[in-house]
Amino acid sequence: MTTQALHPSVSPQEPPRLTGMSEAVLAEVAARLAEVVAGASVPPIDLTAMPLTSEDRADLEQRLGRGEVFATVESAGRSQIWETQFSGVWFVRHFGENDRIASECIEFGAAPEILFSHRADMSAAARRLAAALQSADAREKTDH
Amino acid sequence: MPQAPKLAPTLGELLQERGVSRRAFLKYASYLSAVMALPAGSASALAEGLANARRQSVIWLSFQECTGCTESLTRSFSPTLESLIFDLISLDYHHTLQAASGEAAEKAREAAMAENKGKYVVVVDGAVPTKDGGLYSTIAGVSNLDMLKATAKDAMAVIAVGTCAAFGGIPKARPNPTGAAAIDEIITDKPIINIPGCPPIPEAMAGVVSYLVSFVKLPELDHLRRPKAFFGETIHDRCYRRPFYERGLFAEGFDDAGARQGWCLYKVGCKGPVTYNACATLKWNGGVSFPIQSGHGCLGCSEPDFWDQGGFYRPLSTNLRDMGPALAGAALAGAALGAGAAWASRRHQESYQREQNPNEGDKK
Amino acid sequence: MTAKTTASGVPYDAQGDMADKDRRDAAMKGFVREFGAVAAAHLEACVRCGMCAEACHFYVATGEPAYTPINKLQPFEQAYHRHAGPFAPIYRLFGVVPSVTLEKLEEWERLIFDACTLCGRCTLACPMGIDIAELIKKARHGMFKAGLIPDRLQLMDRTARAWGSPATPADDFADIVREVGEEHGVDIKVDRERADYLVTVAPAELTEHTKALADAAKIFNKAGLDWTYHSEGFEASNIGYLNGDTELQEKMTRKIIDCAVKIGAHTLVLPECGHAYGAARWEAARWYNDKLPVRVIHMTEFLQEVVASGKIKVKPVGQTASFHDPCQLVRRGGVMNAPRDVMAALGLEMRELENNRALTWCCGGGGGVVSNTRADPIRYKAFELKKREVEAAGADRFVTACGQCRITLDLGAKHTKWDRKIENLLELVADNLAD
Amino acid sequence: MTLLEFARGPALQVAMIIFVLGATWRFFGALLLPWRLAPAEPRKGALSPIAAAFKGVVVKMWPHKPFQKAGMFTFVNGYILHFGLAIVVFLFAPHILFIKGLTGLSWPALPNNLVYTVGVVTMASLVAGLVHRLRSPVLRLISRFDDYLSWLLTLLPVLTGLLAAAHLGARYETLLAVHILSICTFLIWFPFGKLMHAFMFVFSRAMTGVRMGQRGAEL
Repeated sequence: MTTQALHPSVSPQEPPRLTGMSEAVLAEVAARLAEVVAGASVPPIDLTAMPLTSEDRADLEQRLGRGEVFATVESAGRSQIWETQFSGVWFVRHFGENDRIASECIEFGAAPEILFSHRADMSAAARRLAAALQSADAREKTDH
Repeated sequence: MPQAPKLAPTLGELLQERGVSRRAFLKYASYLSAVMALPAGSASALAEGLANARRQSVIWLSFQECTGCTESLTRSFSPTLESLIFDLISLDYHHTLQAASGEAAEKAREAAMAENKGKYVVVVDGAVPTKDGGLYSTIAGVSNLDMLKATAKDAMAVIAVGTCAAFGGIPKARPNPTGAAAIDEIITDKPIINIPGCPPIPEAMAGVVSYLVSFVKLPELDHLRRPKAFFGETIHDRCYRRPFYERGLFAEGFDDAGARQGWCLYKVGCKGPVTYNACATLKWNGGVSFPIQSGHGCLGCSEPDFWDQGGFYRPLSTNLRDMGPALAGAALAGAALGAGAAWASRRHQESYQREQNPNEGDKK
Repeated sequence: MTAKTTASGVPYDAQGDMADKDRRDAAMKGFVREFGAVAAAHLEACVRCGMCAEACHFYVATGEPAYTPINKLQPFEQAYHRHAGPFAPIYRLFGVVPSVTLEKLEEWERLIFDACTLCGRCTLACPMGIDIAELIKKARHGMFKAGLIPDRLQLMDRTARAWGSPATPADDFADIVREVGEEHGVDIKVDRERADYLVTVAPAELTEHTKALADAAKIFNKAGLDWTYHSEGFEASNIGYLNGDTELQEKMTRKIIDCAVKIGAHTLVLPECGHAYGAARWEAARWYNDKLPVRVIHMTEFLQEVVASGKIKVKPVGQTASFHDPCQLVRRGGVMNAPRDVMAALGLEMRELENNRALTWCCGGGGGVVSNTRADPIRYKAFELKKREVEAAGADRFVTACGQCRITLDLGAKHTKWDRKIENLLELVADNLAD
Repeated sequence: MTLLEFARGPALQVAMIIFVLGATWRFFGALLLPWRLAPAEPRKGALSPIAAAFKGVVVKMWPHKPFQKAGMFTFVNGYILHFGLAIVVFLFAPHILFIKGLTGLSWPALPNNLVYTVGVVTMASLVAGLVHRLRSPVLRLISRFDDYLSWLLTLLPVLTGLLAAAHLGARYETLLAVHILSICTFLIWFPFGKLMHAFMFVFSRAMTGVRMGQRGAEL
């Protein structure tokens, strides 16, 4: 799976592929990271609808690089999340059907929101786990 | 927010039962906020809104149309992310999709209307014939016109899906034999959202419904009642072939060297510069491509009267009418008037001449 | 004939006792007759760029915007649009272009007569090729018909109509000429029944510069040509041409040309006069509906001919000289090299003025302006332009080939106490004939 | 009917009809007046009337030396304006397509970015021209309503065209419609004001060329 799928090449002679957009995005990333360090909470940068060429995307991804964390989330399709080589800068990529990239953004902070477990899910899980234990107990009892 | 009294479970609870985590909401929300260009950071708010919302009752009316809009919507709804849309709504009436038929179907519509009075959303695809009392299209003996009026009466909002519903579309194209009209020409006292396109982009339909469900308000609309999120920019603005336009590199035909090199399609009639839609960014068929990428100019299908804009293959800058004969006539008339004016002037001069020199006859 | 002024204080003269409306109508009718295709093409092409201002000696000398050549045409132009242009009926119907008022015509008299010498320098400057000088000449036709010309010019007009010359009655011509011949000891031919050359004269030659009559005779005799002056056609200056009196212009033109035909002349020689050349050489054919029955040349062209053909020989003068190009002869007449050829034959080393040949500055007195005393102040200012250039050229002698220019320059020199002699080419040749 | 449809449809049609009708009317109305050409014998060696007419048209393209100093701004700015307009009008791809749609004639276009630059220069030249007109006492005196209106109606299409190209101020189709409407006003005014010099200057120059050419005089 590459980002190329989003921007299939129509011709061997498209206009200059590196448009300078990646440079602009990187500058924005730097600015937001500085704000985060100063204690602010900053919104993510959404790459989905940006007029980036596939070269721009590759350039951006390559220059942000890979850091220490890589995660895959399986929920309503697959998602890939990794911390870039710059701590606090996260690359979040959601896939739709057929492994198509559905949305893509750069998030800032300790970890992207999607990695945290939601309180509602946790309480549901607690209930489920309790119920599962109860039924196991019951089975054990009947077994005796 | 229409909080139903304790009855129905929230969407969050509903999906919880099916093992769908809140991460799915968050993911869907971040996807939606991306395509709808919602303010950065609104994804979690949207996710919370969705999770706490009740299922929205939707009545889908199909009038003078080709079912292309429904096809478009359903084609995109294969499992995973976008399938959530069907979990968000309770599609209480839809010719093509509902199992019930005949009287049972009409009963379902009436029941939904009664149960959710003032809260249901009416989605319309197709234009409404208004000529001769609207007899050109009826369902179960009721004219489209009457059914629309009756159904919209107690609706919270009306969504006109597709160019036919939004602007009259092809049924309204000259000479418009059925007197086809757009929804907002008939319903004037309800909030109306137009999602034009022939067909509209599925994400636009899904996005608007989701927005409505979670925020219970209309998204920001343009002067044609189109959500700015999807119709805020032209195809041309976001077209990957735009650099060719600026550099003056144009395909002159569909099979020339320029076309093969992917040059701008302006000269072969692309209406991208005046067409507001998200095709160039969201694309079609799961992001595979869109018309310009496939080598054909934009037809401008999400714009009013796109069928009557002088031809799909005539460049945008050409005038709409054949002016040759009119201009030739004008040139002839101008020459005649000029000759007449000169003749009158000459006569003036001659009469002055005679007045001044009554004895001289033939001098110029 | 008392001087009148318009409400805005502009002096003007008016002749005859027409009612205001009749006077205005007469001007309009006079204008309308002039609007042929050529005038129309010119009037339709102006873009109001103002380039003509910088070409006009009166504007440049005074800095007065009203002297911008195209501005002098305003009533004429307005009349065109209201009475003759392609949209005239519509403009009249809806009052888009108002009628030209008498007041406006009176105000413009000064600009059309006093402040224009018809020198045509503006024509050369116009990027649209509008012949402004020609249009002003046409405008004068209407002004004359309305009796709106300076009294001084009107006076000359009446004299010319009565005498056939503004200088002297035709009856006296032969006597004057004979006297001059005796005075200078030259055999002057006059009133011969047949001759190859009919030689004509300018008013100044009958009054201040009579020597010129003898000079011409000397040269014709020396060249051994068959020539004569003639009482029936002697006056080449054409006051009708300057005043806008077409009737008189025709009369004056016919007099000399018909006389030339009558005596069987093949060539009509015009005197050293600028506008005589314009009238007889370039406009006379108007009245003959075809090419003229006789060859018409200027004295300067004649001098060139006889010098080049060797019919006369001249002694070298051996000095430096500047030449003032008379507008009607050079810029508007196309006689550019003849005077220079003759001066070269005289061994004069040319010190050209900064603006020479077609681009010369007008003397400031052409088009009747020198006779129109009302224009004296601006004429003297315009003279300064010429004076400056002559001084800058620094030549020994200052020569011209037009009696009118010479008078204007003399007046200017006198007015500014400028110690320069202005000479005529004819005289220079006559004084330096080799034996 | 949207504004753009109105502009591209009836407005443009009416404007072009008025333009053609008015221009031919004025053209013939002026040139079918009596031709009084002086039949004088031309100077020996003078140019033929056709050559003189041609010379008249060409010679007037640049001022004689004595007029260059005072007229340099007018000439240079005039050339910038006219070349700018010509480039913008005739070498911009959408315009060529418009002309092709009308006449079937077509030729290569310049890159749009270059045309935009020329458009900006043309605008600057128009503004400079107006400033010059307002500052010169001569020009103030001889200028009329026509001069200012023609200036404005020439400026507007350039301005709206640039705005449309830059998508500034409104939606593109509104800008395009306004651009076309501004061209409509230009076309409608063209036959009635000094813009007509675009056709008449040839005849004016040629006629003076013939008159002076016959005399062997300079133009």
